[in-house]
Amino acid sequence: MMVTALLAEEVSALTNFLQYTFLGLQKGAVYATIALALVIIFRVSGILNFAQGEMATFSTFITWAIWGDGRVPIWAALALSLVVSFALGASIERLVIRPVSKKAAGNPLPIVIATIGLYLAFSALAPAIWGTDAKRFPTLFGEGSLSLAGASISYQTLGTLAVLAVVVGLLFVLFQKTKIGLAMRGVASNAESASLVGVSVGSVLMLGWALSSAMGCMAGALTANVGLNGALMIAPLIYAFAAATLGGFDSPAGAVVGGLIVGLVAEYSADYLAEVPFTTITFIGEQLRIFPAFLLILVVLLVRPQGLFGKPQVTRV
Amino acid sequence: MTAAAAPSELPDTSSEVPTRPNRKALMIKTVLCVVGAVVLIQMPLLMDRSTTQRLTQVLAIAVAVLGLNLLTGFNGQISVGHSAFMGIGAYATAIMMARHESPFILTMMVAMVVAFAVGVVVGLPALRIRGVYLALVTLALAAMFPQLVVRFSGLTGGSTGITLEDTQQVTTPQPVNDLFKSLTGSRLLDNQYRYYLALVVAVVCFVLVRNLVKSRVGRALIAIRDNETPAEVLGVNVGAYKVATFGVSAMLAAIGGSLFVMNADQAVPSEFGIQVSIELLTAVVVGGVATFVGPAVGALALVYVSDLFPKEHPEYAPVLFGLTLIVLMIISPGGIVGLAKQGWARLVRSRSA
Amino acid sequence: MKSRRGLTRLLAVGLVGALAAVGCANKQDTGGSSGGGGTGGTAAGGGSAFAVGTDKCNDPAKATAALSGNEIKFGSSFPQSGVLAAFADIYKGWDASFKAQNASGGLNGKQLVAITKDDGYQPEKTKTNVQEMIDKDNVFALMGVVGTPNNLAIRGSLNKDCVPDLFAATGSQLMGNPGKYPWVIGSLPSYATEGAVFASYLKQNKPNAKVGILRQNDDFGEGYLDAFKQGIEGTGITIVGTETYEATVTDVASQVTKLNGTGADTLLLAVTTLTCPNAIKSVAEKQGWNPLVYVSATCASKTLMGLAGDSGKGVITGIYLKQPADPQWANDPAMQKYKSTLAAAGITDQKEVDNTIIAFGYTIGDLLIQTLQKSPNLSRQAVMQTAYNLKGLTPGLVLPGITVNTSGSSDPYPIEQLQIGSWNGDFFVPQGEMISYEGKTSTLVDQTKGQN
Amino acid sequence: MLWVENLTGGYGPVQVVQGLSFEVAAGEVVVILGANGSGKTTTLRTISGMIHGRGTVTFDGTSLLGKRPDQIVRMGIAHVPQGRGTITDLTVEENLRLGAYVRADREVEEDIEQWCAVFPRLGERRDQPAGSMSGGEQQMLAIARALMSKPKLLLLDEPSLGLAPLVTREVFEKLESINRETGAAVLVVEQNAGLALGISSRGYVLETGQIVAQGSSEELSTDEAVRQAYLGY
Repeated sequence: MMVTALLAEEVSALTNFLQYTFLGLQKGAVYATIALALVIIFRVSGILNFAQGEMATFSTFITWAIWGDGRVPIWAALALSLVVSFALGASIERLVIRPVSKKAAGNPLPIVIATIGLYLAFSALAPAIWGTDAKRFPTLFGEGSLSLAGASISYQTLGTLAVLAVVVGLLFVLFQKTKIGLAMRGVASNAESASLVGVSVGSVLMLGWALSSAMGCMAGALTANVGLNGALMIAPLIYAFAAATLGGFDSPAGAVVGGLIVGLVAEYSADYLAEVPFTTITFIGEQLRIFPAFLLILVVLLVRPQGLFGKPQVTRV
Repeated sequence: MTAAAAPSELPDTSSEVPTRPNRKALMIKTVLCVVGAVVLIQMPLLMDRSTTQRLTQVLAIAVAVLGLNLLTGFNGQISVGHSAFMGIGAYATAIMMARHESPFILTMMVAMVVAFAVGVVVGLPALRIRGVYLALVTLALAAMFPQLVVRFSGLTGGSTGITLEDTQQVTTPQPVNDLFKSLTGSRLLDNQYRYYLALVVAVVCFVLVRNLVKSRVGRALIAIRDNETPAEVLGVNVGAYKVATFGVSAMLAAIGGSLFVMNADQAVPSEFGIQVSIELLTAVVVGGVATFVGPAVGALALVYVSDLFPKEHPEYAPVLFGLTLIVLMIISPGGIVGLAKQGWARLVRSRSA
Repeated sequence: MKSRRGLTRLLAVGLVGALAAVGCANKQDTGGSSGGGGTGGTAAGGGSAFAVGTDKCNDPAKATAALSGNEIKFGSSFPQSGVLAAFADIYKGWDASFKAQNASGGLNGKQLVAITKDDGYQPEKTKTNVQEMIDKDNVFALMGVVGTPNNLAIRGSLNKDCVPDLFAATGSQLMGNPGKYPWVIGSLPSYATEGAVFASYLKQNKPNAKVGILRQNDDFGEGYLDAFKQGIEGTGITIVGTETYEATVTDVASQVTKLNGTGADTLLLAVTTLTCPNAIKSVAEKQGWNPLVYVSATCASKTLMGLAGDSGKGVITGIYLKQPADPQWANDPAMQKYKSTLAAAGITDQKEVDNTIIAFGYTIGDLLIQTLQKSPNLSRQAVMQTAYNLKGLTPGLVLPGITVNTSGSSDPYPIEQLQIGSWNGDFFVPQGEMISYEGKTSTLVDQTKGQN
Repeated sequence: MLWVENLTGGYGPVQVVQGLSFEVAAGEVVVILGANGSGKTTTLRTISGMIHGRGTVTFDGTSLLGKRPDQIVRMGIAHVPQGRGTITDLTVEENLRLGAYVRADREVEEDIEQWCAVFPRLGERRDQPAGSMSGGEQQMLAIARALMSKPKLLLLDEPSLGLAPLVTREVFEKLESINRETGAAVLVVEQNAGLALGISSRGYVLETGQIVAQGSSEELSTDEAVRQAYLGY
């Protein structure tokens, strides 16, 4: 009798653990996608794009507008929106970042401020155009879930992880197997030398921004089924920054691993640390969900100042 | 006191102009300073109280921006976490004034001490963590501050914040009022008193920071910013300087926070979130990085920017603000002060020619 | 964006106005009958009227002087840019009612004028805006200022300026403290009233409910919790689990997972904005779990409930306004007047007409006009005093049976009656009787909380 | 082939190079001698489009000024920068492959094999990150990478810098044979006059941004001033 009760408790604990793991992985996959976008721009240009999240939100509004409540199939709308976002990212590099970088002559602050300018502009643009009420956005993979050891794993979770895998795969092929990918890595490592073998650094930077923008669009589409409004990416961006920092800002692999770790740690800590350390006192809990993730980062950085996967390097900012 | 202090704050618009000092330039500067001081002092007497309140707000933010400029502009450490230090100052003042009826100046001093200590602790990782990674550690601080406030709602009033009751607010002390009345014949209104209090605090901060930066310490800070290794070779204790700068910078931000609460009679966590950190950084650069007038100009721009855009479509105002920032960075990475310096240099050249 | 933390709270405030209602039956109800809230209406009647004093005013004469000139200016501050700008729609509603009044000759021959400023939901900005409107624009009173901290930021200085802050658009129970802050009055049913109403409903319909609570981690969520706890004292209803979430997050899947583990058969979701549909969807995803779900009245808009899809069917909430989209009211005179008023103000887009935020704005606009008409004269003091001594008004689109009564400190809340409604995919179908806490809300609220 | 006349250039307001004129003919090896700070690097960087210059710089009759570095590479000029500029995060093979970035032909693989044969060390370390190699090996890699673009003119910025004398000698020997076999012209700027003059046909001497002497390599080797300044005897 007691044994069965204990067993049931164990099973339910396992079920809960699995449930939190799935939730953490799903969120982590989104963080990883945005972190990858941040890392790509940072690697090729040393720029921290504060507007990444707001650009992604704007792209998601574009996807939503094309989709038109089912007028166009969502995947077709997304494909079109990815192209638009790609072009948008490229134009931003060309029209905003390049002129500012040229004038800033090595000082990172004006570029930081320019990305903040983009952040402000994009954050207001979508609500101004399409209104501030929350929009319905479909789940890309349909409603429903699979059951695994009592825990449910939704199609959305599986799909999000699959998308992350595909994105990582495509990036791997791009970086390792194509000429332009080689050029991007060359620019990331040594822009001057890359330009001396004939790589157009400007084009590579444009491509980097374009890719990042498209990835933001993808991340937005994975998230927006919770309802689309201008605040869509505010919280995910913070976690993505954390993920990129943890993984190492110059490492795409680090961004992915960092994203998943941050997703899981945030989930577990809110669900477990709330009760564990001090019997009656809730210590971390929901309010400070972000706290353990950042604590982890601080510890990692103190041991490895360049992040888990980053290369030791001279100060860039 | 304000009259004497204000002039020393202004002339720096021109300190780096590569022309030889000449009598005419000096004269223009002096005139500018005197005019500036007179304007600063006369302002609240000429303006209505909403303007006075906004100007007090400018002064509060200017002190916080001054702190961030010391850290980022002069010492090269980017912080996206200064909203938290401002918040520490704000909450120290709000809690002490609301719960213990403490005098404002005392609360500000406590705010300074607490913020300095927290600043030093946050600055410690800077010994090892650099550049973008440090910026993101400070981002964590900014992200967590409002959450901590809500977490400890018993002390902080949670998300509703703390609103000072009439009896707890900063009002004109009777002796000051009497003195003012004997001089001018009219009462010194509370908001005017608050403005002058903020002005005195701000001027003292600006003068102290200016003296600090012009001193041996300041040269060390700048040496560290420009290149750490040679600075170290020259015998500068890089670590100690960096951590101490973090502390002082945090302290200034906290003073700004205290002044903010004095002016607003309220501390709400949402007013000390990441967005504010970003605004402070924006003000540093928009004003002019590593200048002395920059923080004041940046704070002024921040508070008054919304007035610049057409009122018919307020939803587009942030879009225009964003685009303005970008255009400013393309025209003048040195911010408004940089722009003014270019103009000033031209003026001096043409006048003295 | 500065106010992300406050965003959902603000939405909470605004969306209470988005209450959808359908009255298929039960029109016989009046304020008096209730499942446990006591008898309504009595507190408001008789007794000595609440007086608004002017001795603390900087300029008492100004507060008691009757308005001269041929217009009455009202100022309002609310977010007009960014994510929060949805609440500018409240203004559209009351401005339309102003225009209609002006078209019919104004009020005592004076034209009603609205002046608005954008505060981006930053209380500090609200304060500056309000001072500017008082000093420069010379507004007679403030109307429909949005947000709890924003109204808290101005109430102190209003004690000295003695300018009324009428029908503030917040459901915070903190707005009802006229003993200390007589110049501010709220408008929405308070979150505490709602929590108590749900407790009453359970006592009648599910006396042994095991309740799981998900609440936003702020005063909004707390308002529900405290009142609900009071309401279930001494009953068979138990709270089996409480989870919180941060206003910045809309995804509450893990909290719902935990509540699922508590064995709750009833859920009180003190949530708002996008968390509404997400929480509802998360509950529906749990197989073999079909609790009775109550969502905050702030969730009761077609937009938010629509986002929940089929999962939303059967979810209940408290309602107090006739929903414009509901055909039930097509021939209702109040609804027809609403629609013609909007049309006259140039609002003809069906989406806007059906927008319950605009309907709420219209209702408080009407409430303001009726208050002004009841006022013995148009001085600030008289109008404020009238607002705190209202009897039996039925402004705008309030449901049959709801009357607005106030009586100073003992009854500072205009609307304290709610009916439970069940979402059928298009609107909330009323269930049972009007539940009244008329005159009782202040007993549910600890005014010292959050007031330092 | 390369024609430079009255070239002025530098960083910001500082003009490091002040009115240079020189030329390089097809297939020729030309050396520019100069001490630190004389403007050698600036000259090369101006030619390859890294910094802006004024004056006349034409290559096969086309003006180079105002063109971007990548456009100039496509015209047939490869620049091995000072400090070698190997891309340390990429492997040796990837460096070589990137060297062929401007080419669209299908012989890239063969050329990689060829240069790995010419520089056997590179062949041995094909899959290692370039950053893990010694200075001399990196210099070889930088040259091989430059040659992967099949240039008509190779610009070399102080290839001897930081290398042991023996390694330097080897580098110059390779350069000589490359010039002979590929027919690419070479413009090398150096402080190490002995080796440089050994492989070049003509030379210029640069001081504080101006040409102070020029002539055939033999003439320069025997010039008293040059000998004292650059040959040390």
